[in-house]
Amino acid sequence: MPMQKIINEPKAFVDEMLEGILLAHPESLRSPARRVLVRAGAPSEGKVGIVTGGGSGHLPLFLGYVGYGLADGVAVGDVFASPSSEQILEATRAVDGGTGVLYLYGNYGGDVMNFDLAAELASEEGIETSTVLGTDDVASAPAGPESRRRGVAGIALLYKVAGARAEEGASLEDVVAVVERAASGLRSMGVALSPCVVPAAGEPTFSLAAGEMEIGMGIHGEPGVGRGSLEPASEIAGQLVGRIVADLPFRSGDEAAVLVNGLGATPREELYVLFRSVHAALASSGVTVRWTWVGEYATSLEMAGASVSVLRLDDEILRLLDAPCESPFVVRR
Amino acid sequence: MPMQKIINEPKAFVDEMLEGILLAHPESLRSPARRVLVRAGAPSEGKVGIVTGGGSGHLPLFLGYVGYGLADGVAVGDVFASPSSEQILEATRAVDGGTGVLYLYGNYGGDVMNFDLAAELASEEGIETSTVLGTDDVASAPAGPESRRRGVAGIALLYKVAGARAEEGASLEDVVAVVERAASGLRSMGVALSPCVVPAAGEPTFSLAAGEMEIGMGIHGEPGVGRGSLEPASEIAGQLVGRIVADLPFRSGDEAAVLVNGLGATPREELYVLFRSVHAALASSGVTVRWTWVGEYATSLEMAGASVSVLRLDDEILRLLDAPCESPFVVRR
Amino acid sequence: MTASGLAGYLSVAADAVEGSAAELNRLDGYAGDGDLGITMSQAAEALKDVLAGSEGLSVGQLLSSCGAAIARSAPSTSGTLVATGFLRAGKALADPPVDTVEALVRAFEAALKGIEARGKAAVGDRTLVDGLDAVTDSLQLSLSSDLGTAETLELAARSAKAAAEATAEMEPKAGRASWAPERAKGHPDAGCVMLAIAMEAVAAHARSG
Amino acid sequence: MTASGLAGYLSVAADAVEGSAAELNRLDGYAGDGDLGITMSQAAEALKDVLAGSEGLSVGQLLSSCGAAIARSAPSTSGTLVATGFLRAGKALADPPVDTVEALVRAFEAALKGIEARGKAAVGDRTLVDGLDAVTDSLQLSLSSDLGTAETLELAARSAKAAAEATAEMEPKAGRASWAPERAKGHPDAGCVMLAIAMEAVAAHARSG
Ligand SMILES: Nc1ncnc2c1ncn2[C@@H]1O[C@H](COP(=O)(O)OP(=O)(O)O)[C@@H](O)[C@H]1O
Ligand SMILES: Nc1ncnc2c1ncn2[C@@H]1O[C@H](COP(=O)(O)OP(=O)(O)O)[C@@H](O)[C@H]1O
Ligand SMILES: [Mg+2]
Ligand SMILES: [Mg+2]
Ligand SMILES: [Mg+2]
Ligand SMILES: [Mg+2]
Repeated sequence: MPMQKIINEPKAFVDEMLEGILLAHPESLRSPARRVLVRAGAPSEGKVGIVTGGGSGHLPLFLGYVGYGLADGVAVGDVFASPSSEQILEATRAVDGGTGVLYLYGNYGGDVMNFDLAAELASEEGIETSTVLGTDDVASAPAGPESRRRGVAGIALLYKVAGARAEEGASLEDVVAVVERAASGLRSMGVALSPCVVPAAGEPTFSLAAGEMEIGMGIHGEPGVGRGSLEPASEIAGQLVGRIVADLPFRSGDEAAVLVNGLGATPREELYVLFRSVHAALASSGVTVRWTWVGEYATSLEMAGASVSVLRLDDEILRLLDAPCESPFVVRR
Repeated sequence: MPMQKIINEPKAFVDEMLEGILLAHPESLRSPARRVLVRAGAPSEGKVGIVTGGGSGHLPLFLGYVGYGLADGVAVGDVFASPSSEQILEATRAVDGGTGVLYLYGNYGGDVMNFDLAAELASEEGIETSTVLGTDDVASAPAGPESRRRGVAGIALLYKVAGARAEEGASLEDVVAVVERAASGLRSMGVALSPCVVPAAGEPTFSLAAGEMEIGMGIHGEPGVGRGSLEPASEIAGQLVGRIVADLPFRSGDEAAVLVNGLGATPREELYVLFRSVHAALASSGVTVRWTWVGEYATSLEMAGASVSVLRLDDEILRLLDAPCESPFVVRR
Repeated sequence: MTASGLAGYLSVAADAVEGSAAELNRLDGYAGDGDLGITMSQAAEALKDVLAGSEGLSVGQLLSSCGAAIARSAPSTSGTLVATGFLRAGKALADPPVDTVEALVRAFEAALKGIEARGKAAVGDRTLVDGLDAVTDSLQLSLSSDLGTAETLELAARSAKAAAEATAEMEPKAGRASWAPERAKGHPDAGCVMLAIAMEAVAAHARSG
Repeated sequence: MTASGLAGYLSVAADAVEGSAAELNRLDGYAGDGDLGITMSQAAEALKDVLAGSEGLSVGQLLSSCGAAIARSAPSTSGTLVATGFLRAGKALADPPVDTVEALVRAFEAALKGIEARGKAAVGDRTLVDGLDAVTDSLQLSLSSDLGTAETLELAARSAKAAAEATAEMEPKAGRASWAPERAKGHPDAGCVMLAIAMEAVAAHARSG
C-alpha cells in the first residue's frame, strides 16, 4: 500500500528533514555533527547546558525545543528510535559551558541506555552531567518510586521549566532540583484515534476500526489501557482528567498548568473543544488552571488523537513557565 | 461511518471551540458578539483596524491571526462557511480606532458578499473601510486583472504585512497600498493527499485512492488542476514551484518569502522535507529565499497535504515581515 | 395574498429543500464544495423559526424577517443570495398587492435584481440567476395572460425545472464551480435545482388546495 | 578460532536475522512498538559492512568493531544491548583462546554481564537476557563436557530456542513490553526469538562445515 506522504526515499527522511530545518533556521540552529543540533550560539559560557534527544517523528519534539529558555542541544534518532551515545556525546561537548549539563529526555529503554553511556563518556572528558527523565504517562505502568513509566508530551513543560531556570544562571544542582519537582508533579494521558505510518516500515503501527479509540496509547503506538468505542470530547476529557487527578493525586485547591497536545492529524479546533472539557473536569475537582498550552507539542507523525498533561504549580514553577522562550518551533514572550 | 474526531455534538463544534479558545487566551482575545473575536485591547485609538473572517476549520486561519502586528478582529463562520454581514459589522465596530478599517480576507463568493454588505452598513455608520482580497491560488483560475482566483494560505503573509504596517501608524491608504503590492506579488499552490470530514456532514469531502494526489486542490476540497499518482517530495516541489514561478512570473534575481504550509494531517517533518526541495527549485530559477515560515498556517481540518506560497520581496515588505507579531497562534519576535 | 397563506407556501418550500439536502450536497460536490444541502437546510430551519412566530406580520414584514434570519443563519453564497432575495421581495411587497400573481411577479423581479447586484453574476453564468430569470419570465407571462395562482405556479415550476436542466450544458462563470468548469459538465447547477425543488413544492401546495 | 572463521559465522547470523525481519517486527508488535526487525536489520547491515573491511583484524578487534558499528547504526534498545554484547565480547577475547568452545564461553559470559549491567534486566524479566543466559549455560556445559564446536553450537541453538519458547508464558518486567504485560501473554519475547534465529544459523553453518 503506498503511503500518503510527501517524502523522497524513506531512508533519507530524517536527514532531508534536518537539511530543511537547517536551511529554514540558520540564525537559530547549527549542526556540530551528523544528526546533532545545538543553539547557534552554543555553548553559553557559565550557563548549565541542557541536552535532550530521542526518535524523529515527534516534531516539535525533540529538536524543536532547542532554543532560548529551553534546551541547548539535541541528538536526533531515526523515526521512533533512539539516537546513539556518540551523538549524545557530541551534543554534550557542543553545549557544555563549563558548569555541567542536564540530560532531560523521555523514559525509553534505548534512550536511557544511550544517554547513560554518553554520561559515562562525558564524565571521562571531565563534563559533569545529571539526568532527569520524563515519566509522565500514567497509562504506562503503575506509579512507583523507580518509575517504569514512559515519558510523553509533558516533557515540553519540563523543558520550559529547566530552560528558564538555566537561563537565570542557576547551578546544575538547582536546575535539577526544580525540574525533578516539576516532573514529580506532572501527569499525562492520551487517546489515539488512528495509527501512523513509519516511512521505513510502510505500514500502520496498529489498526483501529472507525468508531474506536484507544485510551492511554503511547506515542509510538504502544498499547494503552483499553480500547473502546469513540466517546464524545467531554467523556474523553473526563476519563483522562479523572485518571490524572487520582494518580498524583491532585487536591482541591491545587493550581495547575495544562497542556492539551495534538498527536498529529487532529485539528487544532478539536484540541480546543477538548481543552474546554478538560478545564471543566479540573474545575470540578477543585483544580484551577493558571497556565495553558493547546496545540501540537509532541506528535506521532500523522496519528490522530490527543493527550492531556497536568502539572502542579508552585510559585517558582509558574514563574519559570511564564518566562520567555524562543525556538523555531516554540515561542513565548 | 463514525468520524474519528474529538468532538461533542457536531452542531456545537464551532461554539465549543470558541469557548475553549477564550478560556485558554483571556489576556489576548475577547468576544464582543457571538462568533466575533477581537484583540483584548481593541480598538487601538488612531490605528487602522484590520478585520478578517471566513469559515472555521482552517486554524490558525482566520481567528489565529488576531493579535499584535496582525489583524484586530475576526468574524467566525461555521465550518467552511462564511460569517454573516452582521458578525463582520460587529467586528468592524469593535476595532474601529477612528482611522478606518481594512477588510482582508480570501476571495470566496459568500465571504465577498457578506463583507461587501458589512462595508455598506459600516459606511452608513461613518466607518470607512477598504478591501483587499487574497487571490493567491494559481490553480483556481487563469490570471487576470479582476481575479476570480481563490485565496489560500498566502493570506498569512498578507496579515503579517498589513498588521506590521498598521502597527507603524500608517494611514488606511498606505496600509492598502503595501498589502495590494504584496498581494499582487504573491502566488500559492497546493497538493492534497487525503480528504477531510466536516463534522456536520460526517462524510469525506472527496475521495482519493492510496497512492494518488490532487495537485492544485483548494482548501475546502475544491477540485484542482489534476489528479495523478503520488510523486516524491522533490517532484511535488518542482511542479508547485514551476507553476508559481511561471505565473507571476518570478525572475532570476528576485528575492522571496516562502511559506510551506501543512493542510492538517501532514507531519511537520514532511513539510521540512518539502521545504528543502522548494528551496532548491527556487534557487534553480534564480530566486533567493530571504524569509521563511514552515508549519501549519492555513489548514483544512485533518486533510493531508501541503501548499507552497511565494511572495516577491521589496525592502518595505521584508521589513514588515521581519517585524514582531504575537497572537495565541502565531508569534515572531 | 395573506401572510398566513404565504407562510404555508414558504413552509412547504422549506420542507422540500430540506428533504433534498443530500441531493443538493451531491450536485454542489461535482464542481463546488458539496455543502449546498447543509446551507439550505440551515436557511430552511431559520425560515421555519420565523414562520412559527410570524403572527401579526404583514406579507412584506414576513418576507423581510425571513431574509434577515437567513442572512444570520446561513451566510454562505447561496444563503446570502437567498436572504438578499427575501429582503428585496419584502421591500417590494411592503405595500402588498391584492392579486397573488401580481405579488409573485413583483417579489421575484425584486429578488432577481437584488441577487444580480449582490452576486455580480449574469444570466448564462450557470448560477441561481438562470433559474430565477426563467421563473420571473414565466410569472410575467402568466400575469399578462391573466392565469390563476395554481396555473401560474405550475408553469413557473416547470420553467424552473427546465432552466435547471439547461444549466447542465453551460460553462460556469461565477462562484466555486468556475474554478473547475470541466467537472461541472453534464451536471445541473445545484442552486438552480434547489430553486426548482422549492417551486415544485409550492406548485403542488397550490394544486392540492 | 580465526577472525575469518568468526566472520563467516557472523555473516550467516546477520543474514538469518535480516531474513526474519518481518517476523521480528510482528512479535515486537504484540506488546512493543513493532520495530525489532527494522532495528536488527540495521544492525545486521552495519555488521556486514564491518566484515567487508575486516581484513587484518584480530578476533577481539573484529568483535569490538562490530559493537561500535552497531552502536552507531542501530541505537535502539536491542541494538544498544547487542552492541554492548559485542564490545564486551571483543574485550574478553582481546587475548584470544585457541579453543573455539572456550572462546564462545568467554564471549557469551562477557556479553551477558555487559547486557545485564546496561539494561538492568534480570533473568526472568522476559528479555534478551533470558535467552543469553540459557545459551551461556549451555556453552559452559559443553565446555566442561569437552564437546566439539558443531555439537556445542547445536546444543546452544536448541537452548536458545527453548528459552525463547519459555518466554511466552512469562510476564514482561522490563522494556516496552512491561507497559502492556497482558498483550505479551502467549507470544515469545521478540529479542529471544532473534537470538534463537541467529544461533540456529550459526549452528547450521557449523554443521555444513
Ligand atoms: N455569484 C453568484 N451569483 C448567483 N448565484 C451564485 C453565485 N455564485 C454561486 N451561486 C449559486 O450558489 C450555488 C452554490 O451555493 P453554496 O454551496 O452556498 O456556495 P459556496 O459553498 O461556494 O459558498 C451555486 O450552485 C450557484 O447556483
Ligand atoms: N532492559 C532490557 N534488558 C535486556 N533486554 C531488553 C531490555 N528491554 C528490552 N529488551 C529486549 O529488547 C527487545 C526489544 O528491542 P527493541 O525493539 O529494539 O526495543 P525498543 O523498540 O523498545 O527500543 C525485547 O524483545 C527484549 O528482548
Ligand atoms: Mg523502538
Ligand atoms: Mg461552501
Ligand atoms: Mg457550496
Ligand atoms: Mg521495538
